[in-house]
Amino acid sequence: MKEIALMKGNEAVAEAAIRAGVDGYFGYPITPQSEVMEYLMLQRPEERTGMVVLQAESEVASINMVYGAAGTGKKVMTSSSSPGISLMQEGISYIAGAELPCLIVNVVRGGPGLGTIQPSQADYFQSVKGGGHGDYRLIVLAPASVQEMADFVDLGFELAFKYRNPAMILSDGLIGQMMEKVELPPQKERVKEFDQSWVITGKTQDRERNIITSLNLDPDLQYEHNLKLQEKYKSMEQDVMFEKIDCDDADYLLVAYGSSARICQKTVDMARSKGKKIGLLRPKTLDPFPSAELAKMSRRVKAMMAVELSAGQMVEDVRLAVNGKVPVYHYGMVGGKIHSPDDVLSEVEDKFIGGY
Amino acid sequence: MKEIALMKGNEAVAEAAIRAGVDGYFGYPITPQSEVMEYLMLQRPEERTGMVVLQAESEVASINMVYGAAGTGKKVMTSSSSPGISLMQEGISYIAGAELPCLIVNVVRGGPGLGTIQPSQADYFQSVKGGGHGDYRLIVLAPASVQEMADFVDLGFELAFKYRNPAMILSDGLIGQMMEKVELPPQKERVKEFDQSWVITGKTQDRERNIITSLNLDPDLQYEHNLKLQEKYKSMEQDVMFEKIDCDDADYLLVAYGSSARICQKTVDMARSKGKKIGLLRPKTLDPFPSAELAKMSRRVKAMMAVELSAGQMVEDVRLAVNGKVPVYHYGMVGGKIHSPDDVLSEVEDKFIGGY
Amino acid sequence: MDIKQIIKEENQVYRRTPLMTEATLSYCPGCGHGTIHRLIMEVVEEMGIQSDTIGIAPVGCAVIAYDFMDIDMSQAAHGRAPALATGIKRLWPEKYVFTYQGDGDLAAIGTAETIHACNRGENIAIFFVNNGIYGMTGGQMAPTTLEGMKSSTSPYGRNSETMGPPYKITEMVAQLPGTYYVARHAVHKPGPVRKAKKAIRQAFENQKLNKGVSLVEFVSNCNSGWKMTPNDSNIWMEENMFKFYPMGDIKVEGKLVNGD
Amino acid sequence: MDIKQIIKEENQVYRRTPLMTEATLSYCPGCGHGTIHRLIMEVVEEMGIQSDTIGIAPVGCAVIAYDFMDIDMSQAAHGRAPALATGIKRLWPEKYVFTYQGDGDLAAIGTAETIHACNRGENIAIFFVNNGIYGMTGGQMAPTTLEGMKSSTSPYGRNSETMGPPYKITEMVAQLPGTYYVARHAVHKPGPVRKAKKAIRQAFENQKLNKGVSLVEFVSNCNSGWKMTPNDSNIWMEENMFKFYPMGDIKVEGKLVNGD
Amino acid sequence: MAKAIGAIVVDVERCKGCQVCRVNCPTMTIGMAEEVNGKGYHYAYMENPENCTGCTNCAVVCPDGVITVYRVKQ
Amino acid sequence: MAKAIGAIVVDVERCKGCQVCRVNCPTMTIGMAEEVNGKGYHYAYMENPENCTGCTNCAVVCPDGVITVYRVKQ
Amino acid sequence: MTEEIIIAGFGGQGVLSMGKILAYSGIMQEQEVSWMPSYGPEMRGGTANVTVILSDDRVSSPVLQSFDTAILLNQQSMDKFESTLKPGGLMIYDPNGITRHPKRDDIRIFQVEATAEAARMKSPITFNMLVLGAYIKVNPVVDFENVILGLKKSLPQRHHHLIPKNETAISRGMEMVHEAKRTP
Amino acid sequence: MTEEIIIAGFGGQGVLSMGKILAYSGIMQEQEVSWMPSYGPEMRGGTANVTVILSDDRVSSPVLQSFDTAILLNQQSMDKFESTLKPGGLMIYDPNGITRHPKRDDIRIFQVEATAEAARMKSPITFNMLVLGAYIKVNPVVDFENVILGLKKSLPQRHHHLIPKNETAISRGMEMVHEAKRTP
Ligand SMILES: Cc1ncc(C[n+]2csc(CCOP(=O)(O)OP(=O)(O)O)c2C)c(N)n1
Ligand SMILES: Cc1ncc(C[n+]2csc(CCOP(=O)(O)OP(=O)(O)O)c2C)c(N)n1
Ligand code: SF4
Ligand code: SF4
Ligand code: SF4
Ligand code: SF4
Repeated sequence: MKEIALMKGNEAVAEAAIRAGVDGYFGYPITPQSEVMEYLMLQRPEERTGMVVLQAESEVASINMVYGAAGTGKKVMTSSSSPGISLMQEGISYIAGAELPCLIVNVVRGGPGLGTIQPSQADYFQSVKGGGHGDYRLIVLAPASVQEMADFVDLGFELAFKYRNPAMILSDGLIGQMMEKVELPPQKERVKEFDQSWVITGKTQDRERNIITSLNLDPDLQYEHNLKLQEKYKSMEQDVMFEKIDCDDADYLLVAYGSSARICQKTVDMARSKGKKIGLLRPKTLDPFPSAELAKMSRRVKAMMAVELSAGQMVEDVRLAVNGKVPVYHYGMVGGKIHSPDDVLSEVEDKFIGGY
Repeated sequence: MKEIALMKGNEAVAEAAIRAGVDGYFGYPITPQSEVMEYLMLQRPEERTGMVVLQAESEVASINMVYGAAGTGKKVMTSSSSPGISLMQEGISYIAGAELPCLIVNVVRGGPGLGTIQPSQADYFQSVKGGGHGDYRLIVLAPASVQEMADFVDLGFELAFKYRNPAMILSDGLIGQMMEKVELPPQKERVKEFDQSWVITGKTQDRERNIITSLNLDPDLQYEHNLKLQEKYKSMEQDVMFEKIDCDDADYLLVAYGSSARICQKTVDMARSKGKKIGLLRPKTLDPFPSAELAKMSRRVKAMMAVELSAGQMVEDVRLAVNGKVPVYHYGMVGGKIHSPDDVLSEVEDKFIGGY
Repeated sequence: MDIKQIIKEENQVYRRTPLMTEATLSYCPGCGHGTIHRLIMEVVEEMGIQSDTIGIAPVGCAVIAYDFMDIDMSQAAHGRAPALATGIKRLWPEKYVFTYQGDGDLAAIGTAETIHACNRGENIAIFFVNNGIYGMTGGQMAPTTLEGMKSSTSPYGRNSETMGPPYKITEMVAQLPGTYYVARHAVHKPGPVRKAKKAIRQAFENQKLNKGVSLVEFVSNCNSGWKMTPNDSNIWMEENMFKFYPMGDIKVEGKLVNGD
Repeated sequence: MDIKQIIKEENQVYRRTPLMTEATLSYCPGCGHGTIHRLIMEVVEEMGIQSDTIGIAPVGCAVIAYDFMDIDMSQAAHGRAPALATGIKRLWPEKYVFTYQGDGDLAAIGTAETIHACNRGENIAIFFVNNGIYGMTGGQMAPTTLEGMKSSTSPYGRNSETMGPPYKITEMVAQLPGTYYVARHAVHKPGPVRKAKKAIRQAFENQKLNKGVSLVEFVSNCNSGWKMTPNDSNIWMEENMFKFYPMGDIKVEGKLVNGD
Repeated sequence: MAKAIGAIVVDVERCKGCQVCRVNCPTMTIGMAEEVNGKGYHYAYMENPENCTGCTNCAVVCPDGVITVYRVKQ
Repeated sequence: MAKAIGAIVVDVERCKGCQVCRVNCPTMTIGMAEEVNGKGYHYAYMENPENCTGCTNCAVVCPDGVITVYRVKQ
Repeated sequence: MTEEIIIAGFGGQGVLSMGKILAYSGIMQEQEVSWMPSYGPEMRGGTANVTVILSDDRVSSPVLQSFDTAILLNQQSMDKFESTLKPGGLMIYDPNGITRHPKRDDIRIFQVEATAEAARMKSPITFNMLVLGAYIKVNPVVDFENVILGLKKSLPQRHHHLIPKNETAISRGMEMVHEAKRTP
Repeated sequence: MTEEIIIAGFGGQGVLSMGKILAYSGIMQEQEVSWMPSYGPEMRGGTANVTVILSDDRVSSPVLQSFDTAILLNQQSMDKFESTLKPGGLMIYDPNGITRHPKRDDIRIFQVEATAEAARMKSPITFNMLVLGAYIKVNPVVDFENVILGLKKSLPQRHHHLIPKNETAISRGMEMVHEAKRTP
């Protein structure tokens, strides 16, 4: 039987984490995502599944608790919002360098600095280009509904373990704070057996000691390590995910993820009802990015527009994918303000005007 | 009379800081840039100019000391290397959001994580796309010599105050650790008069109180603030700086900054001596990026190659500038290894082969 | 006597200091933040140092303290106010510099900055509002939350076994040679308010001596976070918080005050 | 007696524990890090807990401790070893978890993580090597550098006025209810080495009790940073460091040891 | 019945009705109004004006600083 | 002259010549070799083998753990 | 069918939970729903609003600029949201405290004196249920039974004893609601 | 004229400071110079090397793969850098401790017994000056006077009393250097 609930996106992440058999959550309060830890604490997860939930002294501490715990092969995660995620950048770079699986949830708010607590998508660059130092990449998932907030927890861990790489759910205050109907996944068992080829659970007689590190004092080794990472990142492309809405006959294409995609969905409906052939491509994975699909689409549509709650970040990846084939416009709001479907529609009519 | 010295890049930064009349330096040791603070401490700058030099308890503390002090209108700076700069990302986003001038020096080493202490250019994205949260930009200067390490200190402050924006010198272990002949600038006086329109030096009767903040609880205000920031960033483009070497008759163009540009310079010489018409465009400012110039060049050359000590970061900005007009290749080393001029040359011969 | 005859300019014995701005305080009804703000501004007014005072607002309910205090101020990143204050004071040693911080700010994320500013003996004042909770973000557990106390992240009460016991950072920094004056006060009643103000004055006066940090902790209420009426919260505070966080001087003129 | 008759398997009274790997230590000649490594591994060997022990290497000279200790280990970010240890121990409460940290790592950048792990009473061991300097990065001043001591960032000697006085974090965390055992030792002479080993053993044994943090500080030399020969540095250490950082137990079975 | 020598003026629109002044008034001068102000708060007022001694206790504890106090010197 | 009841074996190639063992030997058994090992260090050796009591002091203080100690039970 | 609703008022009026019950009611009749609140410290003592969407199809944008229904419970909300109603849309408001009444003549306007009634019932917490009743009377997008089911779902177990009281209030609201008289 | 030099040896042999004096000497005769060391903890007790470039033109790449001159002071350096000399290039080495002598026949090879001489002079710290003397004798890219000026510049004032001693060592190195005998 389906288990249906009405939940906030943040609560869905928390409930899904318990059900995914997550072993540990380490976090620090920050609006608009504090409900994640609050919900967990209320659920007594140590009784429900034995999951550990700990309020750390800071985001720096939480990401490093995750770093430590991830080395043992267990499923561990943290969540925060923009300023807190910035504080985690060193730790994230370490985790990526050490090739550890874990899940980081960023419920983005408007920046820069303390900014506002209203929704934003201006941490795209930080997430996909690497806010930390060095040539690393995250797996970045962009939920556009409360359902996906729940579903991407399990998916995030699956990909994180598949590639031994940190995964991030890049959400925002809108998806985090809104409630929707959500079908809850069944309870998974917490994993009891660990892949002894790399985890640090105590060296036994039958294997060599395992070491978790991102350091190679010898630059040749670090070079090799980086090449290996780059190959891994390339291989991640096989897991690219996106949704196409009304694309088959579209003359013009909107590209949007997360909350902006939801807004654009309505814009597409409105435009279609006016007889305008607009489609929407919604990346579900931002890293890997659906560049190949966009390149393909660029042979068919007349122009594209990236719509995002930022001054123009994802649009660069759209342009890189399209490589000059068709014009790529950008439309966005900055600093925590949200565009309405009508705003997007009038921009669409303005920019794509030649087509109608 | 010219004052000539043989110095490490790191020492040149320190000496130039004293001579630029910098008021405060706050830092934390990390290889390969610890000489900056060591040189300063040895110089007794409190006696030479009254400059304050303080070893902080961490990079988080240093960037926040800079944040505080920058609000008073004085010239303040810090320096670090990759992992330390990652820790500063929250602070940098605050400083950018609060529109404060200051100088941050990043002597990049190989990542990700603890990585290696050898030179790298893999923090390009972090510097120009915003390693911190929100839609902010830094002024990013890329010195390619010890002379520029010295010169860009003053230049960095000039631009930082012009735009009330943090400036970054993006260097690397190679430029930081090498010694070259450097012509030292004359000693500047430390500034005694402060622009009372924004600094926090104590509210006097003749003016309203000043407030340094990056917060706007009202999203409309934060929106306006962000629009203003975006306009400012656009206006910064007037200060784009680059150097063109052997570009006039070039069929093929290398694009490289900092240490890679030095290496490419030799590659160009080697190629030219073989009769191959290669040129080099060296951005001195990475943000603003010489996109317009590259777009112009793309009408003349047959192909471009971005050469950088990374898996491919600046190359994206080259591609965005060129927008598909000509092929743009990438050549780079990862994880702290350095390509030699010969390495680049053989890549050039390989990729640009059609031309010869 | 007729009220009209009493309410005359020359009979005025108390008015809000003009160093508090006209803006309505953003705090919940009955919250001690407002009183502490006002006391600080009264001291700045009385000492006549408005033009030499620089304040640092934290991340927390007091995040926009600069809207209420008519002095130059900088907002800080969460926990980093002592670092900002260090940067400012080092470059402007003749100014009065203070931070205003909550318990989450000062004793959780800002622990390192607090301790090292205190250890270096920065010549600043730290005003530390301990309401046992994270007010701003909706009542989560703070390092200072009492054992058994409920919060949104300890909904069944703080369990010291798993969450650690409440942390008395004030007593800890008093041990450092860099602190010159450390005291704990409250502002829920007239008597305590008057004492608290003296402590604030002391903290400012000390900056003339250049002898290190003056830290004044205010045990205060958060009726929203505690889910009580203001007066109930003040009573609860006296009965519970004061036991664990006793009032009074902890360090005076660089010397620890022993006994009680 | 003929040496050949003495050097026989059955007469062996001391050999390097096989839990130290074959790799040559990366430390400078005479550096105490090596001895401390070995003592920890001897204890793990003697307790027979190799398969249940997880170590955390810091950022500092001991950054590649995992190359020398034949146990599962994780390298940590600078200062964050107690956070890593917390993450691990919370999920694997039955394992022995220890951190190995220098003074820059533990008492500067890692202050908050150290204090909060100690305050929460994580059931871990912290081995803290205090050599009064940042060895790895070339001899910069550490929080523990003595007054007047020269380092590459205090080339004219540490000036407590501007740089703050040396910071005794060990005494500070001993005050926290979350620490169960706190002691200070050295490894420059046979007697101290034997005592230090007992302390390490204690720290491991304590993890069976689940009563909180065991922290053992080792005052050690950094002859490279101090620019002395190994033996001179050990003498200098006894004469200078030990005065400020006295040897012995500070907290035993959760109780502070008073007097000396 | 006491003879008033003091009086308070409450800035009604800024009062948040928290009642901290009321319980801290030693002479029980203060009451809370039946009506609400523009923000919906039952504001403080001198319920028993004759009691007021002008001691300023209410004013110093008022978190919002909305009380001005007058006292005649005798 | 003492009768040796102990002996040490130094792993010459791993010895760093720090001399910590030498000064901590209560019987002055240890000296430093004239020659250097492969890393250029003057390594430790039993200069006065007849003195060694096998007390293990040298071995427990050797930072590089390069000394093995033997003692005959008497 | 898609119904796009804005509910706005003071923080303490139960605006968010009314929206939540409505959303749950939608779920009870197999609809797709979304509930998008205003959030953050600006709500402290200030205003609160929530956008609720009930639809037979997948809900697209949870953020809207215009609405089918506006339920407005104080003057600020009236000022802010009157203009956002679609032509032909529905407004329900409590006239208590309202000094500037709605002006639009291209919408349907209803009043419910919920403040007064809640006071009369000596049960201020039922205020929002009175309003909810008014709404489902005028626009029966959700059935009464499903509202009660939604109510049960959204109340924690320990508050279930309050359900009868709330049920009464909803019915009362359904009775009380009336078309607003136009002031010309 | 551009001279690209690699100097390599043990950490304690004064490799870096020798390079620095050479670079300073170049500056004294108005040349452009660069000095690029290996750095980091791998140097602890290990090997050190520095690339020095002297040029009449702006120096392009400080990182090189091949050199005009290699000054090699231990076996590891010999193994690593022999092959990096350009054809016709110059190698100077101290045969002390060298077990595998250079094999190339397309370069010029000189020896200087600097270790032995420094021991004879009971002045180990002059080791690198002996080598420097050898180099400027075989390839006089910098004048003797400019080397002395460079030496002055690179030594801190308090060490200036050591200059005569170093001067002597440089001269001695100039005398001592000799072409290596080829072992067939
Ligand atoms: C880096 C970062 N982490 C978390 C937050 C969210 N945050 C805002 S205020 C606050 C805590 C406030 O509590 P406290 O310092 O006790 O002050 P109060 O609000 O109780 O006055 C937190 C965690 C933030 N803004 N930045
Ligand atoms: C974030 C960050 N900051 C700074 C450094 C550079 N760093 C490496 S080790 C170290 C300090 C080492 O000192 P200590 O902890 O005392 O250990 P020791 O080397 O003396 O054993 C520093 C500052 C770093 N790697 N990462
Ligand atoms: S939330 Fe608490 S601390 Fe914040 S203003 Fe309200 S009562 Fe005061
Ligand atoms: S630098 Fe100091 S601490 Fe590091 S290995 Fe050498 S002597 Fe030991
Ligand atoms: S203590 Fe060890 S490393 Fe040092 S000299 Fe003795 S044997 Fe060699
Ligand atoms: S075993 Fe004892 S007596 Fe023998 S060499 Fe070692 S320290 Fe000296």
